[in-house]
Amino acid sequence: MLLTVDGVEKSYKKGGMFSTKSQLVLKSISFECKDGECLGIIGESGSGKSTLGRLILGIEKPDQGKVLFDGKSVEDRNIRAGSISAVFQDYKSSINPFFTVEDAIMEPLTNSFKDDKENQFRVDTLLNQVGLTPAFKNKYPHELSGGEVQRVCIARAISIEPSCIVLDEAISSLDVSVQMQILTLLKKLKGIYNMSYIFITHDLQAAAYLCDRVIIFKEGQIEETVSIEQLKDVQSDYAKKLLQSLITF
Amino acid sequence: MASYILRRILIMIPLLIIISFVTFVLINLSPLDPAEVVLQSQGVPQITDQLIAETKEEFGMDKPFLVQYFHWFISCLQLDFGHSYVTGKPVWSLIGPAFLNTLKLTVVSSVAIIALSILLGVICAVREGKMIDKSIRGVSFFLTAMPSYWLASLMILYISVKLNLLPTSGMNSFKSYILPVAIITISYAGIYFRNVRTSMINNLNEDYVLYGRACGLSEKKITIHILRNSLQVAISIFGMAVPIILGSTVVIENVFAWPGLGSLSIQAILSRDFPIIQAYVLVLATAFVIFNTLSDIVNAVMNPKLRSNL
Amino acid sequence: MKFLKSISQDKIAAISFIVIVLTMIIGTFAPLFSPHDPNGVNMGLRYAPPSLEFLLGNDHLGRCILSRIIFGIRPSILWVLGALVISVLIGAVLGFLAGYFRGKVDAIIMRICDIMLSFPGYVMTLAIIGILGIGLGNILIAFIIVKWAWFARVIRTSVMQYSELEYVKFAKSVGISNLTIIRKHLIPVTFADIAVISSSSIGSMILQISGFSFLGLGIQAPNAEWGMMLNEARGVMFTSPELMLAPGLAIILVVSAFNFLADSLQIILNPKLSRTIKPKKNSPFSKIKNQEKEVAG
Amino acid sequence: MNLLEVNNLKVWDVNTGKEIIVNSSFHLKQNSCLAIVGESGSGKSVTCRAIMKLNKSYLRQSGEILFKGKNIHDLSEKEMRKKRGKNLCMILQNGMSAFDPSCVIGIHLRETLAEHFNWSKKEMSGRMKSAMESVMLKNPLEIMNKYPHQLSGGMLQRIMIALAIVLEPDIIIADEPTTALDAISQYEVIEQFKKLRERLGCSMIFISHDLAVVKNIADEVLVMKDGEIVERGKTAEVFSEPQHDYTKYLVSTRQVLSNHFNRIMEGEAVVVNS
Repeated sequence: MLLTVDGVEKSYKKGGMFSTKSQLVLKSISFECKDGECLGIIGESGSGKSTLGRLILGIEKPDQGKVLFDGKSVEDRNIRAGSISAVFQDYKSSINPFFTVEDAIMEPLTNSFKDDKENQFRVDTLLNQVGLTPAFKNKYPHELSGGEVQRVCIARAISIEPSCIVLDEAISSLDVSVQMQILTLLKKLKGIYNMSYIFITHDLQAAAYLCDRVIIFKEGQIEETVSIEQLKDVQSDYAKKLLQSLITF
Repeated sequence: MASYILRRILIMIPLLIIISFVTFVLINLSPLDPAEVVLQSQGVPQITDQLIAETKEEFGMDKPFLVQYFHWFISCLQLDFGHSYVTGKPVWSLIGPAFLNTLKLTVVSSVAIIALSILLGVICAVREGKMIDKSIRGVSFFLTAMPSYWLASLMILYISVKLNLLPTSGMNSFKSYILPVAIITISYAGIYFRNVRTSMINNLNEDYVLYGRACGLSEKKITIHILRNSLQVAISIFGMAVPIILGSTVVIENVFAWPGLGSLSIQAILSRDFPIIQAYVLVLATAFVIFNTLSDIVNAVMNPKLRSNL
Repeated sequence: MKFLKSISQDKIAAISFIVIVLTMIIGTFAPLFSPHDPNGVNMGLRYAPPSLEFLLGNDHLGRCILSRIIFGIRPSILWVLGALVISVLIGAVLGFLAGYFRGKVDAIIMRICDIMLSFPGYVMTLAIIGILGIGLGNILIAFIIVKWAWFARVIRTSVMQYSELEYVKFAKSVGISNLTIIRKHLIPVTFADIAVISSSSIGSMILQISGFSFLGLGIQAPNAEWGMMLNEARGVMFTSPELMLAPGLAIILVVSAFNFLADSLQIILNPKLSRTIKPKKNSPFSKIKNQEKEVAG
Repeated sequence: MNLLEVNNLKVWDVNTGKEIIVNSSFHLKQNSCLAIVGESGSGKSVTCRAIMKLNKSYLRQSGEILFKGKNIHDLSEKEMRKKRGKNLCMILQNGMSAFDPSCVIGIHLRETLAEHFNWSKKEMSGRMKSAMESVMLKNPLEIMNKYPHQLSGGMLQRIMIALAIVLEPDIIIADEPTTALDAISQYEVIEQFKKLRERLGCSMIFISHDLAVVKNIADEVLVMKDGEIVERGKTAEVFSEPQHDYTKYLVSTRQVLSNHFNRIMEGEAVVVNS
């Protein structure tokens, strides 16, 4: 078992300094993600799915429960290093504006592998793999389009050959046609590296395209977990309504 | 809402206690022995160890620190801040009237600042990037870079002495207010009108302005909506401005010989009259906290989004 | 280098920058630049108008005004800059600790800041001067004590905003150490913010300190300081008002240069701003000028 | 007859001289729904705002925009204002920011109606109430006394539709009205748009980047790219047999996703991630 989320809860303070209210964002969440599995987490904005993403990545600590990676807590950054990685939504801020594409990809690489020359070579290979050319190496993020930035981010994420990548709304701020290119790319890379994906999104169709299994999330709780083949036979009311409301092409 | 206001007021109590404690500690951090200071400021020619011991006993300085603080705190609650080292008069009889005078100057100036800032802010925002906007901002830049005491001195020289239009100093009639208020307004309005301008311009770019126009609302109605929203920001800024001005009229009061806290405190600092300094800090810090709380409350009442979050 | 290049494209910023650099050079090497001894009394030249030898004339004691202005740069500008740098450094260290690590450290630092900030800055400065005694050194110490909390607060906000950015989140999630993240990702971007904050506070600090000197709380005679010179000129204001001119204009020139530079820096150092022109909302600086410019000294 | 005719519309930025709309001509027939699709930055929104004459002041426009045969460029600002809302009604993307955050919703509605009709206060509330009920908003009177932040995006969107119902405009211009919504509200809002067309029989310009939504609602479609119209025609035809390469590309990428999804929903055995 690769990733285990066990009874996780998280709440945030609401309002200003003088407010005592707090809002429960996640309520006793438990699930598992197997090696090489692609797990979708579907939810509307504000359903707490992005908070869950941050907890899985160890950026935040849960109030209760555990997030385990191969049985060890992800809060320890040495557990995360080299085995877990991420791609985020906002492509405008996903690369340090002072970094070139090469710097950005090298950052996790030098953290995991020390051999500098080999790393240089890896950057070229990675850029090719995500459909860019090595000529992109010296560009700055503001010179790239949204789709190109996301490709660089994917290259950066796979550079350390992690066993799991969290994709937090990774395609949501892109144009629809570019979304499709990125999805195809992700599918291709999965074939090469055999990583597992945790694909957090509000777009059920995109999730259905990429994932083996989806968790339907509502108001901080898991409504239903269903494998893609059984998607048409969902049980819960919310999931049924969600499927009904889809406007298909 | 009521519970928010109550909470906000209740939280002032520990804050004020901490403030009083810090004020008390501050004076005791002085590198000089307070008893020695007393004797020095009374002009005692020869300070002997015995005299120091006697003075200590007289002022209760031989008691443990916390006991001293407690006594002082209790008497402060009764507006008894002790006696001036120099003149021996009760501190409150000096601070009280002076505070009132400073408050008068502050209130009049604040009203002038608010009126001028809103006027200029609106003009500049509506004419953003045009000549008038640029020139107003340019002039304000130089005015804010000008030392106010310098400007004040020049005004006294030309308007009061050479043209003999206004009194040079003191606080006798409404005429005495004109120059100090003008100077304070000039040095502050330059900053605050920029705030009004920025928040108006931000609002002009909001979607609700576009939708209002798309619905055919008249420009007058739209301007009222924009003003309403930008003034919210402005009000909270002004709420902070009043106590800041209250605490910083020192220089202007000094130039115009205004019988306020500023003049009193400079005197006290020069003669190291600690009880007065202590009371001065305490009174202004209290006013500062009260005004800040008030502006927070007004802000919360005005802004529906804040209000419903409480 | 990039910084100098972008500054040279903005005329006002370039001029301001040159004025400031020149002032600092002249102040640092004051003995080289000043034509006379700033404290040399010459009763024969009292109130003398400008001449070839004394370009700005002489004061009520016949001292060379130009030399006094040049030597006055040190306490009026350079020392103030020093005090600013120290309080910004204190503020930056605490602001980074609080803003990056959050949690208990944050809570403690912020509570202390809250208490510091619940005293009106000007009053606190006066009180500290009252206790320590008058003198420029004490004014500067008072300034450092009073200002750091405010810098810490603003820098914390800035650090917190940047820590939320996706590239910092990425670096955290792939297990890069906190020190590396702060060094490589946060310091470069917050540096711009810190530069803007500091440059916009320096103008009001110069004004405030000259104000204290004007009141006679600062540097003691016969040393030259601009506010002090104005204080001396005030004594003879009605008979020779021209003595107020040179130090007053010197202050206005330097303070406006700093203010203009601060404004331009805000645009230059923020690539987003310069492209869209529309000011960034909720920027940590929006409050700066209200809180900071407590008085035009 | 064409209700709206746009001939050689050009929009450019005065500061940079950049052309945002190169040269676009199109028309809107009575009772039809025209969709403008394209990716972000293709000039969809600018086109609509040009029709309303509501672009930012640094954008200038030229060409002819004929509304009922009359060029709106010849109208004075005052005459144009009378047309906005009453004849040309706009619906924005983000309801949260489209209403003044410090006023209750009702104030905006009442001010708008007062601008165009001489109705009494009671009549206004009455008409708004029934319009809001018809777009499935419960407790309309209560909603009118709420602030925008107290309502959801979907509700605000439906309030804008309800206002359009009362105003009975000739043309409704909807600028990405469903983009900011979650799936369920998106569905509900689209349903209301369809009903609105049936009910008022008005013409509509519908901007979207979501081809599925467009296919669902529009009769005709314009495809824009970099400020130019690259393809136009009946929705069904454009989507089934796209001519221009760009349209082909847009349609085909969308189809991959849909086909995959439809196969899953039809229960065919899908080879998932071979």
